[in-house]
Amino acid sequence: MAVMDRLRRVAATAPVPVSVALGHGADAVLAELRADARVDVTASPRHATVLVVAGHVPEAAVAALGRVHDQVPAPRATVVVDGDPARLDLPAATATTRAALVDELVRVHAAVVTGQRHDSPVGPADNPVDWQGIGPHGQGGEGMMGGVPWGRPMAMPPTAGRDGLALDRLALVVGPFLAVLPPMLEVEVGLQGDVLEDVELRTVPPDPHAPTPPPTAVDSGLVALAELLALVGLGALATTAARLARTPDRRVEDVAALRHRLDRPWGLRLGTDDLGRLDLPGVAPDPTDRWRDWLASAASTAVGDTHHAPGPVATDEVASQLVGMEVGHAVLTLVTLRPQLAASAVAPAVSS
Amino acid sequence: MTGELAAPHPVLGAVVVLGVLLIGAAVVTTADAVVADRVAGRGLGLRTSLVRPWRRIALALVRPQPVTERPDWGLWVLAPATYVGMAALAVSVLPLGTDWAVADVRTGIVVLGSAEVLAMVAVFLHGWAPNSPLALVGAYRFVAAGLSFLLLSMFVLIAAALPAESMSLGRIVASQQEGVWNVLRQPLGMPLFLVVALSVSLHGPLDMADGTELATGTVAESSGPARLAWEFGRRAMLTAYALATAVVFLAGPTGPVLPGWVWLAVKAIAVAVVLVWCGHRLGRIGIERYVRLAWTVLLPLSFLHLAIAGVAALA
Amino acid sequence: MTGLATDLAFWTFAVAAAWFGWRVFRTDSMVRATFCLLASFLNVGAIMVLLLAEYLGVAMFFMMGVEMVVMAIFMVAFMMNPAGLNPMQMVHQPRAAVAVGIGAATGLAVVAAVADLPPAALLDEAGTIRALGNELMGSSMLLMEVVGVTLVATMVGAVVLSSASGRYGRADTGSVPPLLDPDDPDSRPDLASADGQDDAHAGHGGHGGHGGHG
Amino acid sequence: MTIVTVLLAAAVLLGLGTWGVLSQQSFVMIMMGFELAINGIMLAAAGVWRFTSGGAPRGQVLVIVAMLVMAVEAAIGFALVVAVYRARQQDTTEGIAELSR
Repeated sequence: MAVMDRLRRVAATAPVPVSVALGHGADAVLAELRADARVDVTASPRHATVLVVAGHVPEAAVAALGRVHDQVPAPRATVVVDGDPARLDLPAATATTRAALVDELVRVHAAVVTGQRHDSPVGPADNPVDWQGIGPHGQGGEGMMGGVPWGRPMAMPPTAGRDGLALDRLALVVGPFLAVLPPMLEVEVGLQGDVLEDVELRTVPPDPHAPTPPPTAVDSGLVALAELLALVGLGALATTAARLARTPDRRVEDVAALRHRLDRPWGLRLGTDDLGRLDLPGVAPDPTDRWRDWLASAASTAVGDTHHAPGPVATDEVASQLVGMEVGHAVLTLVTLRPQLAASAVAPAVSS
Repeated sequence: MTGELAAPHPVLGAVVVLGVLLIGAAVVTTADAVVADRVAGRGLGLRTSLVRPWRRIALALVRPQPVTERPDWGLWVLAPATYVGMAALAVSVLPLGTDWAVADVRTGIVVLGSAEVLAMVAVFLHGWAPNSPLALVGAYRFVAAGLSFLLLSMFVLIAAALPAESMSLGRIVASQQEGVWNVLRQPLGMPLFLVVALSVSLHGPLDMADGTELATGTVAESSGPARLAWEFGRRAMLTAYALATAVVFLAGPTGPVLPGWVWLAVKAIAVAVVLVWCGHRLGRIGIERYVRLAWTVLLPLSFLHLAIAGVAALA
Repeated sequence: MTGLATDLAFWTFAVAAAWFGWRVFRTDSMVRATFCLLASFLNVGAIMVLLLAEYLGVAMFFMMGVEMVVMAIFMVAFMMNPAGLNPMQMVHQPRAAVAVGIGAATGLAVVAAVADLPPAALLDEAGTIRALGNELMGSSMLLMEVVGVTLVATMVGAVVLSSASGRYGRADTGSVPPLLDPDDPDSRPDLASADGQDDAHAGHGGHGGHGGHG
Repeated sequence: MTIVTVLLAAAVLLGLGTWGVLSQQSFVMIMMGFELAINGIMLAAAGVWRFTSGGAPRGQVLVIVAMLVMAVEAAIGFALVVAVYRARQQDTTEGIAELSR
């Protein structure tokens, strides 16, 4: 198998595809990873070799973290940034610091690819939900309905009032670690094809007495912008935004140059102009205005003005406005609320 | 059964088509990496930009394919194969040199349209097979997009066939050699066809099925060689449609001094680079806006385009 | 193509068309059933190309591809077992159906075998498409006009049949009747809630768990 | 490939379609049976055109009309299924068998 060995050696030098599981206050790590050319941040854990856990992960989210861990195809490895792997039930994970993160990732990736490292799954190896053999056909449910293997619901016809043109309602719970969503956000939706029928949003609050994250020079608005750019398929420009976000003394000209590239009808606005307006207190109704605000605030901090952190939003009000949106639109809308949702996760807003 | 252009032996023809797709995919991948690194302003240097995609391919080859819960394995394997096959079908009817095509069939543009339709089937199956919600959403989405851009593509191709008085792509090239290139004779055609090219090959900003906001949609559950096969299919499809654009609108292998296939390659690469560059500078358009735009703006434009071409052909 | 190669190709396509046609009714997955039917159509299209009815064969790929994709979406919408994950029994009178099917096939096959069809080979093998075009736009023009009108009537009929009654929706999204008094937001006529759509989703809250992308 | 073999293949497809139409309960599956039968008819028409017409294009026009029938059948069929479904919440023939009001 000399060919495979050779391939493995080349593969070990590839940019490290990492899946990022973000806890609270992990913007600095995310910006670091997006900005570094040695790392590819993936949108699906299936595409990664290494899982990076960053920020404060509350106790309530540890089980979900385990599921994401097992979705990274084996052989895999996990790197925990500034945290304790044992507390996260990931005993095999490597602990490291933010400064040493990327070097560590390159090392761990090479070890995984060359077969020297393989973290075993933390979840049950077999289907944890007992469904096989139950029901008239052994399909796990009543009538023609099947069971819920792995706890994942199947598409269900409504009990009454079914319209021939309606697809079966598909219930879906994602988060709190879905890479394309703001961190620590859990979304429960009923899908009608690709349109949201009903939405429930939950943030996972930090544990009491959780350590306060150290202040960083990273601009969370620009990190959010990088995420938004990655989601509309502008990964290269996302790198630029992330690099700008982690630069300690940003020059206002750089921010203006980035804005010049994005704020045109055929730039980022092609993706955000039509997302649908929101009616929320303290939030710009127009989706494009929201990322313009991030750039404006980055520009003002660059010239030394003080930066006003955005206030929290009421998640149930956001949820009610997402109903009827297409899935992709809803995801992009949530990402345009990233700073507000991060604030809500720490200190939830009371709905008016 | 075939038109006027010479055809190589079928085995040689298959080798040629496969070679064109492989080289094309390599060119698209390279262009993509170079453009991405330039747009990102990483200052990596050209050499690093050129090497990185090959390392990613090596990585994909050594990674495993995860097992989802009760997938439709048959369709999951069939989908990328069909998608690549349709790219091959499209390439095989295009004239690749001044006097030869792998299969210059008389129904060339209908074959091109059929390849598009069956590519839509392949994308739907690729989203359906893994039995995973986000992949399925990508599949549904692509059907909505596909039904919108298929008509567009047919009208544009029929308009190109009118001055040639033939559905054969060889004749379409010949009609441009005698007259004006279609890009000038039918100015609306090429922009509309580029929309189709981006849509059917799942490239940004019209990448409807594999969008990042769906955690990469139909490819979200694939890893390793399966994912590599799908990504190869996308680039092969972009190659096929860049070649088709060059043939239908830029007179394909026509050009002075150099051999025909060189001219075709130059034109197709130029088209591919423009498409790749668009993907890195334009944000992905939302599906609802895309469908609205396709039915209310682009489709009427293509009607108009066809009507003008028809009147011009009669005149 | 030589005669042998054509024969071989014909038999391959014919057997494949029949096999996929049989699979349509033997699979539990709606999507598989639909695309088996598509595969059957594609094989018949390929036979048509062999028969030198190239335009029809290739048009078959094109039209049936679109039709089957739409059909697949409908299948998923209508069938209770969308993914075909569970065993189903969805046939009735199976024996009689098999008998009638075999009877029909045998009868037609016998007719085909014994009928004395006068052979008359194609006069102009290269000109079939041009001849078809001239026919469609010439002496069969009236027929094509009828086809066009029929299709328009079909579109109208299908929309009328499938849209929910009423001028303002429910068809089935949030279209609402206009305000009786443009200045008074309370003057909207009250549409009786037509069915139990609103409480249709009760009872699904219990399916907790986390999606494939926890 | 002769007229007899083509018609034989067409007969098999038509038989399969008939079997599907008669044996399936679901409207959508019944429509698929019809489509399979029409598939056989188109094949037969193309074969007869090829081997016995001497190239008269009328034979091909018949196939185009068959395609039209198929499109109309699919569109109206689905519309009927939607209408019945909305009224009865049924998508199988058994479901509406006893309902005649």
